[in-house]
Amino acid sequence: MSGVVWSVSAALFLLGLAGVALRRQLLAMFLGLELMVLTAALALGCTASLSGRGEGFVAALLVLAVAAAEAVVGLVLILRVRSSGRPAETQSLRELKG
Amino acid sequence: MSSLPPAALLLFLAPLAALAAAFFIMRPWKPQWTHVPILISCGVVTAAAAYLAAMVYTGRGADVTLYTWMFAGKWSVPFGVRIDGIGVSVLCMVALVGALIQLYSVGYMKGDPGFSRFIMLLHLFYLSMIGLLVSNNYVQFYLFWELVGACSYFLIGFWSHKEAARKAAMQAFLTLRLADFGLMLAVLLIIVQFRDTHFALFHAVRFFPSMYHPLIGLLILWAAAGKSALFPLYFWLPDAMEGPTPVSALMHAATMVTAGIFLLVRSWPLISAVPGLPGLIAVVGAVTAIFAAVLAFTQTDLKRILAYSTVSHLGLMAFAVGLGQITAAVFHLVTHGFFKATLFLCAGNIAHASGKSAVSVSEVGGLWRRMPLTFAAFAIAAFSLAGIWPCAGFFSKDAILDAAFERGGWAWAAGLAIAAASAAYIFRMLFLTFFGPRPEQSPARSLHEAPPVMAVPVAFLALGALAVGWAREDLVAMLFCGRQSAVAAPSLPELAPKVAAAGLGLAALAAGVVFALTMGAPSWDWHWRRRRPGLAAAFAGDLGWRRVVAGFVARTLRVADVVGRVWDHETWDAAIEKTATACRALSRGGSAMASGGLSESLWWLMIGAAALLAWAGLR
Amino acid sequence: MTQGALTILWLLPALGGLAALAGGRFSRWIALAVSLAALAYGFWLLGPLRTGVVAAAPQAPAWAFGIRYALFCDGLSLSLCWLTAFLTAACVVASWKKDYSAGYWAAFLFLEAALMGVFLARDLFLFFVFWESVLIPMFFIIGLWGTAGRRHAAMKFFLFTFFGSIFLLIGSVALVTLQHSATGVWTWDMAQLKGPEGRAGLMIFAAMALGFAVKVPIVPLHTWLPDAHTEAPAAGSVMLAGVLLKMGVYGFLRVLWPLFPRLSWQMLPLLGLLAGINVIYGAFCAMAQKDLKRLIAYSSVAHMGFCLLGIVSRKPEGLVGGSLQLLNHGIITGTLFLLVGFLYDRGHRRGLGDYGDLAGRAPWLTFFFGFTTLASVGLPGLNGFVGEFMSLLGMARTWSIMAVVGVAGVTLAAAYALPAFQAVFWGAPGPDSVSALVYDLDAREKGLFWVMAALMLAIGLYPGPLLRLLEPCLLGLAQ
Amino acid sequence: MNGISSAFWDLLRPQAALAVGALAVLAAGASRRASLQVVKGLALAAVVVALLLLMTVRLQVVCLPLLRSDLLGSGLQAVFLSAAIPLLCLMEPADEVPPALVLGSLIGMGLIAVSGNLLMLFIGLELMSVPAYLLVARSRSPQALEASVKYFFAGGTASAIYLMGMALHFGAAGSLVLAPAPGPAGAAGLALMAAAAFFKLGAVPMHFWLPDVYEASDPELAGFFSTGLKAAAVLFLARLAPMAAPAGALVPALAWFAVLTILFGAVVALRQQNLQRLLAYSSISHAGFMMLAVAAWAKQGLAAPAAGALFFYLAAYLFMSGGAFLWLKAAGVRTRAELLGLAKARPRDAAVLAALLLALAGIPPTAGFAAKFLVFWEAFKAGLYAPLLLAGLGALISLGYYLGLIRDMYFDEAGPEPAKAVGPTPARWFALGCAAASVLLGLTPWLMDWFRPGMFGLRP
Repeated sequence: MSGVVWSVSAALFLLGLAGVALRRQLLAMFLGLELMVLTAALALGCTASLSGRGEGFVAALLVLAVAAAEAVVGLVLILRVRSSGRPAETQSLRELKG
Repeated sequence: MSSLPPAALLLFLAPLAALAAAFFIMRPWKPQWTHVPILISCGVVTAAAAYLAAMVYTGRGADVTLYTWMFAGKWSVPFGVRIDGIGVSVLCMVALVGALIQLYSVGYMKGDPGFSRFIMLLHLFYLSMIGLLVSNNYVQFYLFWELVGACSYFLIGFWSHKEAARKAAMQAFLTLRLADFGLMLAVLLIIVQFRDTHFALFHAVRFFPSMYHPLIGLLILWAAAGKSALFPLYFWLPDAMEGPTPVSALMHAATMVTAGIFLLVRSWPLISAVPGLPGLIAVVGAVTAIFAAVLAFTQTDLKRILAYSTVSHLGLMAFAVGLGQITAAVFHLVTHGFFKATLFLCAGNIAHASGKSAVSVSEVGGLWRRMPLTFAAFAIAAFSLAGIWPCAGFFSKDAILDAAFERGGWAWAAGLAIAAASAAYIFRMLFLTFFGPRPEQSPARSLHEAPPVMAVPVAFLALGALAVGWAREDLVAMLFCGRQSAVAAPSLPELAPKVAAAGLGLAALAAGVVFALTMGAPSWDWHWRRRRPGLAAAFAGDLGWRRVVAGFVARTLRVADVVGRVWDHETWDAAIEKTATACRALSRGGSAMASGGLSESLWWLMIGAAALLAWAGLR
Repeated sequence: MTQGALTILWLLPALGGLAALAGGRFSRWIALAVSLAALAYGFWLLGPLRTGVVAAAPQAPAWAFGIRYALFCDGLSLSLCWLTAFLTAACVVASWKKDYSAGYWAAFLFLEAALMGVFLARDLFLFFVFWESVLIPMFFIIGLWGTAGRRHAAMKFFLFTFFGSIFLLIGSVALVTLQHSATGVWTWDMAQLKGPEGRAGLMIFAAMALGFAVKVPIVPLHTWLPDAHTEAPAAGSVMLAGVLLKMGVYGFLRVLWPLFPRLSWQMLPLLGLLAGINVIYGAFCAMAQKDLKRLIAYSSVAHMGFCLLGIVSRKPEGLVGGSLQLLNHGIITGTLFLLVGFLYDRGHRRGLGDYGDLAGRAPWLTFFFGFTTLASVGLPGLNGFVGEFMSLLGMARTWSIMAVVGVAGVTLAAAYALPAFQAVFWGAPGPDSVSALVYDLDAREKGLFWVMAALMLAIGLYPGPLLRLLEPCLLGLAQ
Repeated sequence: MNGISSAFWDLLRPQAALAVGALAVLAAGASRRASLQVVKGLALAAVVVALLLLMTVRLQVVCLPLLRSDLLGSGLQAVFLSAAIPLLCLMEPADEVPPALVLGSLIGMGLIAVSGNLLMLFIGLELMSVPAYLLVARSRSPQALEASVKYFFAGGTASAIYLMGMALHFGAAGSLVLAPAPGPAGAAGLALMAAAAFFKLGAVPMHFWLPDVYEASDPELAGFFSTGLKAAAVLFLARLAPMAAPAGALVPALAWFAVLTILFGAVVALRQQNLQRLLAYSSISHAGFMMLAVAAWAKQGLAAPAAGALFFYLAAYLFMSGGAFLWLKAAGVRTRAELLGLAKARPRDAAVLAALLLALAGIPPTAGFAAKFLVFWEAFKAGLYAPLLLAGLGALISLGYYLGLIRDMYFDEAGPEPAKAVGPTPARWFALGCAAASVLLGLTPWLMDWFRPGMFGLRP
């Protein structure tokens, strides 16, 4: 598992993490989220190809499928927030606290 | 030990039966007749005491255990009866004087609303005093010792609506408790040391020296000092005069206060085994006697004069014990019981007649015409107290003076000083009360002779004060015979004429001087008080000793306040409650962290993941 | 005495409690019947106890946990069960006239059941479960029917005792686990458990002692007591002072002494010192109180100090005296709290300055209060003295300095008890005094106190039967 | 082939039943003819059948590297299946979707229970969480949407972190089987995966989503989350435990995070006014105790009694916490102020809540105490002395609000706005049942002697 794969996937993962943590719009955060998941899938795939163990590919594929399902739900929620008249930003989701 | 004489049982059963009858039958049914069962019981007890005295006189004592009171493992404490020389001689005096005073109190307390309560309390005291005299071991002795203290609390504070009576009762009980601290600790140490507290075993105590010995001796002295009002702890007795006069007569003159001396006599084998302790007792006795006599000389209230006189005579008895003359001490205890009771009852007659509970010197004067019988009784008792020949006091005081003479040196001087001082204050009281009213005095119109039910007991007691002295040899015989007499002490010395003459001379001299002073031109008593008010105030405050006591009490209460309020409530308890408020503050902080923001929760999630990563990295 | 016979002793009040809950108007009658039945059954158990069939052996060893439902009973447990049953019956009679809901009577019966459980439990886990479940009924008694500050007092009482029992739980768990690692057998049976030696043993002893100390209470951990006593209803204070404090000392006697024989003897200086502090500290605090119930609460701290002195001394006199003092203190302080309760029912005030000169208005109340105060002060001839004297004797034979402190405590007892009696019954009524409201005791109340007074006098003058009951089971613990 | 298929079928019978149930529910809903009651009945039937089938699952069966089952897995499966029963009975869904979502979530939890490798674990995790996001969104409270968005983003991030951990693990170990991975990469992977597990459990610093979700969702749903979801999360963490090297850092970390969770949850719950939020923080505190139990279990090399303690804790918690939320639904009470003086107005309801609160507080003779006692015992046996003491302190602090609620109900007079609305009667029966169970289960320490593994047909 060469260092190149790890440095790339780590960088991408941190990029996605930053996207989720720092952005205010929900959609931007969602993109960050998807980036993180796909980076993991990428890492799995590359590792599998390098080590020749087929399991990694199976895992990557399944991860993609599950991520897709998750994405659907995420988008639905963001749309519901928009349709309820609030801007799709973290600031509008402040009522529950304490 | 011979089997238990039935009379000894009667000593307990009669009063108990009378008290039960009075409390459960007479009080609800006919409160004004409660004294009937009580007086019957007094008669029975006096007869039983006489029978036991005769028995001991013929040489048959008894020391029997009724039942085992407390036990655990190998240790046990019996509840028993011990009839021996010392016990019985004092028992006779107490029984007789007690009976007469209770008869007197029926008349004295006739109109009082708490009449039945008073009679019952007095009889409960009577029972516990008798129990004290015939108990056969220290723990049982301690039981009656405390019971007597409790009765004195309720009797001094009988007129509980009077502020002074309440304070006096509290002071008396707490002082006695302070003294009982000594006795309880002494009893504990005796058990630790000797495993058994029977009086019978103590005459052999000299052969088992132990480190606790001096401590036990000192503690017993401390206890006796409290109960018999010796120097450090005497101040409660003059204040105890707030109680009704029969109480003062019975408890604070004849019986209760002598319990301390009785304890010293009972523990004499133990005390004599401690080098230097008898000397200390003699010194304490002498100091108390002289100090109290001087104070008695300066008092204005009749009963307080007699109270200080009692303190003085108790000091005298302790002085006798200190000198090793046990028999003289017991003999004086018996005679003192008679003449002091008479003096008190005469004072009671005066107070009863004048309708007031406390009579000051300026409210009497020239009473010999209006109250002849009281005057006669008072005179006999006064002569007896001063130690004038025909009366009983002469013989017992003379015995003590002989012992003091033999010891010589400071003891002899102290003995003479006490003899002179006691004659002085009693004659002052006699002249001021009964002889021509002084200009400053204004006797009440209503003063007249006491009714027969009060006059008869006074007369009997006066007779006793006169005759008891002559029974000197029989009393000595009784003290020594009776196989149980554990007293290994010298017998009564013969009447040395020289010593008797010195004593009598001093008494007569004092009488003359006092007569001159009181009956002289400027009636001396009021004269010096006007000229030197500061000195008068000093004497009233027992030369500063009362301030010392008040200081001690105040300091104790301050410590209690610091411990109880400042530390326990405001510091320690507050600190514990503050942990709760700290939790609530933390809780406010914690819930503030949940600011509701979505990004913040994600940051915390990443921080958590980072922490776990770091932790994994550590390994 | 089979397990079944003992189970009835605690199950009867428990079921009675359930019946009382459903009883509605008749719940006070159910409470009276059940408490008297429990008392009678307790006395009946004396027979089997005498015939020696004391401890039924538990069944076969357990699979993996060692927790068994095992009860046992000896003189000490039976006497404490008597005390519980007697005081519960007294509480029921004392609060008869008051219109309490069914829950009140049920709570007392549940409390009695839990207390009986504590005194009968042979299995350490069962002991702990009963130990903690005592808190629930007491919490409701203080909280629901207490006086003004009841909410705070109930919470403080529960949290304080729970804090102690966390250490007790961890100590027990540690004890059993180390026993398993030593002998390979899982058992929670107090008879078979043995405390380990060395540092681990010391830590377990300290933890469990802390759990018991909160209940005794030993001074630094006592601040829950005055609040709980002041705010609890009269009958609640009776049970609180009368029996709950005894659980702590019973814990020392039943768990710590047998399980750590050598270690508890080495801990004598510390425990003796704490007991001495308890006596003096309690006395001085009582002197500073202005509220009658707080004063009696602090006097309980002092009295429990005497029990501890006796028990810590490990001498036959001390052990038997300390155990007897548990019963005596239960009776005396129970009576005092009942009297204060009746006073509070009439005058609705507890301050020392709020009354005065009651002697004229309520002679019987004065008589009984004076009588009980003398017993509490330790007047010989009444039961307070017997326990105190034997405890002090035990300590005198072990560590005489502490005996001196104890006797000083006896002296101080008069210094706080009598001024209180005098302020309430003899003192001159102050400006806002409520003495006018006070009327004398009625027949029921007088009857109750005659029983108490007779008991005090009887134990004071003839403690023989009780001593014979307590002695055999305690001599084993003597050093 | 039939060997694999029979083992495969053997293990997944309950999940199959749920799947069939879910399809039936969707079909019934689509056909517009069946009423909502029928839909709920179908879902309930599916769950009950799944429970019955669970009994027949043979333990210790391994099917490929994917699936295997053990006693703990089956036990917790029973817990979250029975947690769904009250939810399905009491929920008032607008249409057939929520019951289907619940069944879907249950299938996910089932997969976690039987998963043998990391991938299957991930699939179960997602299958459990995604329906949960939607269930929260469908709740009636105005902030439901906000809560579900927060839940989604937090859950998504956690899943992403889990995937990264899985990738690291795969890189280090070369396989996805639940076995320790050598080297720092493996440890890092495990750490990330544990972070995801902590998130699902609601351990402190990753807990901020939990109170919002529990407050916003309907009481019965919050009840299901606190019992069902938490049981699955514990199982998820338990599956990761064997991967921790015995001397590894995961167990001490788990213990100290557990203590932090217990104390933080207990302290913050003291001042909560909304009852569901209070119970949320209380469930965080209880999650801490479960983490302590898992740590003790892992430290003792996966010993059976420790697993028993963990299972019992969750079983007791099912009745206590589930009962508490169901009581909120039954009594129609939302804030602490409404509880004031409730005992006088509705003594029976107050008594039920009092029993549940005493159980939650862990006061004998309730099941809560037996659960806490077993966890304390196992923690001591595992040598986690300091965490044990702090856990005890946490229990003491938690008394503050459990007894505080009882005090409000019993010792105070009715507040300005007393609770008037009363929920549906089945909810009251469920709450009563849970209260009775949480008290009677307190007897288990004495019954444990009879409990042999082979007793309920669960062949070891």
